[in-house]
Amino acid sequence: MVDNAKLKDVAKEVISREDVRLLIGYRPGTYGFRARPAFVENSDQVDELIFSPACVSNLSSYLTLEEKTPLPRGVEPDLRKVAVMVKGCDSRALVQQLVEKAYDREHILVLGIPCRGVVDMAKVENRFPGVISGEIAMEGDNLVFSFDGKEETVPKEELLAEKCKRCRYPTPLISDLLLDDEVERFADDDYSDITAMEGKSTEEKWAFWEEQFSRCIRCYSCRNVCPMCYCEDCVLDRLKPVWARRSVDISENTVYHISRAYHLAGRCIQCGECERVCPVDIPLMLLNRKFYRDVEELYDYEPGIKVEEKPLLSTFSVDDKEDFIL
Amino acid sequence: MAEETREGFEPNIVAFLCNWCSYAGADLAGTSRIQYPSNVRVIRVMCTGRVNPLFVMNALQQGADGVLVSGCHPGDCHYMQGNYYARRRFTLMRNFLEYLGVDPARVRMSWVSASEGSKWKEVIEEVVEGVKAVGPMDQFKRRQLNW
Amino acid sequence: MNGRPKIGVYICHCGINIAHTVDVDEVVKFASTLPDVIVARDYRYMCSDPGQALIVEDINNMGLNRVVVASCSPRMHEPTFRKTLITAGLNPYFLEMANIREQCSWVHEDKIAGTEKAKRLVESAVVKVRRLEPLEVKEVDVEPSALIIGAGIAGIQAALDIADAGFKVYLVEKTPSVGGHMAQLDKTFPTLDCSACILTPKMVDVANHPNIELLTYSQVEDISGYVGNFEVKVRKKSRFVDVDKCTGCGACAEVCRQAGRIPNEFDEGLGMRGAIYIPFPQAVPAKYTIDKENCLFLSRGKCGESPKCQEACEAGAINFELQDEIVEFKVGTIIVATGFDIFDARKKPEYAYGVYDNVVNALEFERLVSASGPTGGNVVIPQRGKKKKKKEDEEELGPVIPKNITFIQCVGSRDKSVGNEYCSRVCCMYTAKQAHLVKDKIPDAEITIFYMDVRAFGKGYEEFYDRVRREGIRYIRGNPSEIFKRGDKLVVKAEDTLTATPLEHETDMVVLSVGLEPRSDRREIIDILKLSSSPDLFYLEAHPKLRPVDTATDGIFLAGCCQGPKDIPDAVGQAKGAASAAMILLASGKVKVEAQTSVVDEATCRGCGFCVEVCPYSAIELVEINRAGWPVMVARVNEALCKGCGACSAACLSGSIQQRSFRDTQILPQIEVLGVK
Amino acid sequence: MAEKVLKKEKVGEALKELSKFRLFAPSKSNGTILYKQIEDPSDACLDFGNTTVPAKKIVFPQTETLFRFMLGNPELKEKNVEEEGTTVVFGIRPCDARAMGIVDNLFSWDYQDPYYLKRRELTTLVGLACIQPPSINCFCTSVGGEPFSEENLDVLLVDLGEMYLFKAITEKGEKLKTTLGSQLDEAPSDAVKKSGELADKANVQIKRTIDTKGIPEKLPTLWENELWKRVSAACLGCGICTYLCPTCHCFDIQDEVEGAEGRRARMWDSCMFREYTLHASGHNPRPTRRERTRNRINHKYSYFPSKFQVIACVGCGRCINLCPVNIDILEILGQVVDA
Repeated sequence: MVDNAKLKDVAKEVISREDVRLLIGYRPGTYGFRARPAFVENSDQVDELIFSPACVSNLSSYLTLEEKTPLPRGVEPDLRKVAVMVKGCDSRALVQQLVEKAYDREHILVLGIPCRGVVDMAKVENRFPGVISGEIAMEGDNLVFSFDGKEETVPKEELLAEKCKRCRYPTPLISDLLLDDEVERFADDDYSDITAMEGKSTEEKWAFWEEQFSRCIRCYSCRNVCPMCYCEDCVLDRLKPVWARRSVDISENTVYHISRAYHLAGRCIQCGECERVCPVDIPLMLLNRKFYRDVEELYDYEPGIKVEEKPLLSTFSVDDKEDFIL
Repeated sequence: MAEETREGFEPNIVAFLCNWCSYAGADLAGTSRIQYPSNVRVIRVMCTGRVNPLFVMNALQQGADGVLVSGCHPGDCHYMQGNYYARRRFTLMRNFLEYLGVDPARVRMSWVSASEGSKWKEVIEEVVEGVKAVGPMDQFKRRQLNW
Repeated sequence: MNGRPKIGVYICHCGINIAHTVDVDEVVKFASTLPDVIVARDYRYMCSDPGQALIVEDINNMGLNRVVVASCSPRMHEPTFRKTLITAGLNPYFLEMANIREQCSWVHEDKIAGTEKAKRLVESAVVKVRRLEPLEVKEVDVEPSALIIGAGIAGIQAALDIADAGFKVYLVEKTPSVGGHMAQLDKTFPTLDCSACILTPKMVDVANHPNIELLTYSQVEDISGYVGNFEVKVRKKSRFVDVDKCTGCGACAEVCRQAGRIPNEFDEGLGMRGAIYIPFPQAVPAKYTIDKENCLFLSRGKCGESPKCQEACEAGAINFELQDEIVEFKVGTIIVATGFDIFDARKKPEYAYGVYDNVVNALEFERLVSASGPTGGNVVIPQRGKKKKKKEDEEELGPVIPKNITFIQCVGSRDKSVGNEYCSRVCCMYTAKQAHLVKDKIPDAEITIFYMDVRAFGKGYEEFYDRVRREGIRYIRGNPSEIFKRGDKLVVKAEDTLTATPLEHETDMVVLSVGLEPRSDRREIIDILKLSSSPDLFYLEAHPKLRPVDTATDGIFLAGCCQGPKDIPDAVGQAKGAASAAMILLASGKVKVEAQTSVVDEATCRGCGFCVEVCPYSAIELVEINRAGWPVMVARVNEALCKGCGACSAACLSGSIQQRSFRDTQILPQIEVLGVK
Repeated sequence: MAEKVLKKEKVGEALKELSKFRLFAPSKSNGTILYKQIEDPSDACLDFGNTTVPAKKIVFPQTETLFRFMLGNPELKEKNVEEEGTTVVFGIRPCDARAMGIVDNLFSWDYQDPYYLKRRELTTLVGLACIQPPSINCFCTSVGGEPFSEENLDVLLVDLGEMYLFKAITEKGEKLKTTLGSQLDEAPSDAVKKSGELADKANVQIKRTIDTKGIPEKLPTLWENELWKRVSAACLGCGICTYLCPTCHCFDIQDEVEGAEGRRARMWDSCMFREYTLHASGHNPRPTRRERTRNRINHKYSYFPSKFQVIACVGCGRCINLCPVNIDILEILGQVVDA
């Protein structure tokens, strides 16, 4: 577990540096067991910073989210570093952003958090409903919930986020400062969810997805939260040409989800944020992971691992499989 | 889908052909007066590398019952690599559409060279037969929903 | 541009070719109902003069600004109708064709179905033409000079040809002398003329040619730009010898404290040189070079009291302060002639190369038989590097003359186990030549050649092979599996595959006919010029048959073995081909560039570089722009390099890079009308 | 007048009866509670907190045709909402019903929106009182609502354990009572009293509260306050808080063409989207999430009350519960109060 006192010390040091403009970390949420992103601009603000299994957000999204509003003439842009706290999974987003030249490596200062998993907040809130304020800590293989002056211990696999149960990279793959000892890989991915879906008949598959996609309200939270979705102007918002109409129906929703998932092929780093934020519980990772598995199986490629890697769909091998081609 | 509608169902297939090989191959089929089904409508692009896999999705949404992308054989691309990029992109998109419940018979790819007029006919026949067998596109085709 | 689209649709009967299965009247009627169609007409032969005149007339009288011709394949008559538009004063790219002959009337007999399809194709052309934009066919000027990288025989030949044609040539060579591998050879097959005798005059010519600027001991550092306008940066490595003063007398080399201690690259390490050296006597330029790794003064800061070479040089040419120099210049075209490496036989450990002194590779053998070589042309068993280590009491052994010599072909060629599937094309012949040379020098030598197949495909080659065989040289078909020592002798274990007999063959010396490989430093040029490689890792030509000396990048050509193994006549032939291709550009002084190129919307481009990666022509680069005060990277297309394939458009996630005439906004409407029945 | 009750074992029958109308009730889909048009009563789920998407989508659909047209033909074919017929929303929470009343102001102000108003007229709202606040972020009592609020409802159901107290509030409610007829039973004598006790209990279970008095007047003075930057820093710019807000009512209008036929449709829009205020010129008067967040709060707590004398927020807590990054309107309002 990251020592929160040490975390604050490090943060204080980092934000005091002249070449650092902003530090993005976590702070306690406004209710329940929640934690939320924190944006620290000076050392007075570091005291609220924490890290706990409640820190589910992938903060790397914020590196590309910040608007660059037109600068008045004569005003120089503030190009100092942004420090960002990342877990293992989140760090892969940074790697992939660097692969895609979203910014220069010198632009960021990475505070790596070796991570043993974060909770699935929906499960937590189901387990402990109505809690106004509480904290979560990890002790060994248990999660300890403190609230209303009491403590409850739950084995972590019961409330861990799904993505953590198949996490291959618990220790950040890129970091300038590691906030804790490295964590050995404790899980792996067998893609059983994908193979199960693939095993269904064509009719069953579509029946499943039709139901999922018809729930979609097109709030775009899956896209906006995604650290890999950072186009200035998303093609799905365009009116010229129209790839997906704004109307919400099964056809447009399906097209939206195909486009979103395809645009993440070879780019999704499995942080699971899209699925986490979906208000109508569409299993978005079941889409992304299909591409992820195929890409790994067919092209021996895992995105977000190496900064020097070339983007998947900008490369090829003459030996790529083509058994379906006439 | 009722059997009656499948009976006599003439699918509508949109094909993207590269200018240098497959379009020329289709031209050759014409010059050689090789007869084949008229269900395929061609959009000419310079290279299969230009074909965004989202075109496939778009065609299926806009009413096509099947989509064909055809280019130069590997190694023969006029632009050297375009068909290799296309192959990767399409493999993934085809697998994905299948995963959603779109029959893979609707999403086809072929290599037809400028000299393969008769292969072009065979490809068309196979694609048309395949789409006929799975019937009209009925998943996410844009319908006049709640209009 | 021209305000609202005003479209004319022209449907061709093509005699009866179209009309017999397409109801042209119905198509005309249908076309005239389509949005923005001002006129729809049919004519017997649209491509005829009166047919074209019809279009011109309508453009002039009705103010048409877009034209659809529904006729034969655009691959046939698109250029014709583009010209028609130009005649009428319209931009030629306001044309779209519907192929209702090759892909409709000729392939569908059913008139109803054919007519229906023709309507769809016409509609598809109409919706596209509405959205087309005028394009400009641009020309760029060509700088009248060429860069040639590599001064082996291919580079030398290309340089001489271009220089003779009157254009400036920069010839860059990495090593201290021009000449390349050919200079190392003794005689050349099948004519047995002396390699040096035919090469050295050309070497001297490049040095003296008024149009050639020779940059030896130099390396290309960076190249930017595009066809006609390349900016080149070359590093002239310091020789620590002022070449203007050096007379090539050699006094320095004699006194060098390292003399005779450093293996000479030119002799494949069989001979020795000092730290200051000239690679071989006929080197061009005949100037000395200090090898700074081995020079005591340069590497350790101290060479006795003071460097002897400096004392010995009467011209005062030696200057340890000399620095590398960067030279920059512009050229219009580039020829890559960087050559090859020989296969490293250590990768076949069963042949014990590097283990036994009497296993040598063919290039080493070439130096052994050469009169200018370390043994003065005597074929002896080399004793590498051991001479100096001999114990005092040991008697100096005289040179050992091998009486039984064995050659093994296809070492590192046609061999998947080492990753080289290809045939190196020269080994069969040089082996025959070397066998012949041995026979010449040691008439009683027994010579055996193990081979897989003998490929004697060139002019006079089969005849030469036949002659060598008749000289009593034994050819055994079979690939040896092992070489080991038994007493003084080497034993070659093999199977004669013609008789299926396993055999152990005793011999004094084994020569490995090593194949040709891509240079180990091949990536340097790939990185600078963004060349592609074929699967064998040699540089890739633009088309294996019809553009064998071109690369994917306009204005860059290939010559010699960097593109694949070649013998000397082929290398020279290709060099002349590359020179001629380069001279077409240089002589015309202008080059036309593709109009249907890609273009970037810099407002939405996110600078990810996917397009840069996919572009086979290196036509796209990332540049920094100022976006409302912020520095951001965006892609930019060099229209002189773009070939209009559109791969970038499909790679772009934000739709920011679009191929002109094939934009998403132009293709999606086509999909729509073809999809909606 | 004797009160009626709907026994729980008769809910199925009742729904069956109501399904002759366009009947909507909460339904579980993949664990998510959403309103669904009910044909099979077993699809309905009355044991729920609150629906993820508010009932506004029934009267103000996310995508709605206004009229249809044929290309090249000046005739328009207007959507006839009347054809949809009587609609019953069964199990709407009091906050969502209150929200409809608030939105009514907007659609019947300078322009009488025929589509919305017709649909409202055709719709009967059968409320389900909150015995317990559905979430810890419920704060209806701070913005003029109550767990048992009858405002805007035609019927209020109160869960008494074995049965629901069926309280018809309006004429529409009475009509529905008649429709159900035999499905309803006489209420036990203590039912009303019990319901009152439950209401009192429910009121005090609302744990999060804020004193909204003075906020509408104060907000305009905080236009440039640095609080906006702070509270919006984590915002993702998605549409969750607005799409799922029962009072948010912004829409966009688009024409869609399908072959020769087309339609003009309106669809939900969100002020949290970048394109919401993006001009064709590229200029955006609300260029960042700061301005957009400020607008969202101001719209609900300042502009709307200044025009219609009611805060455009019913305290359902959805925007807090579902915000991916825990942006909390109560916290923001707290900061407004403290500023």
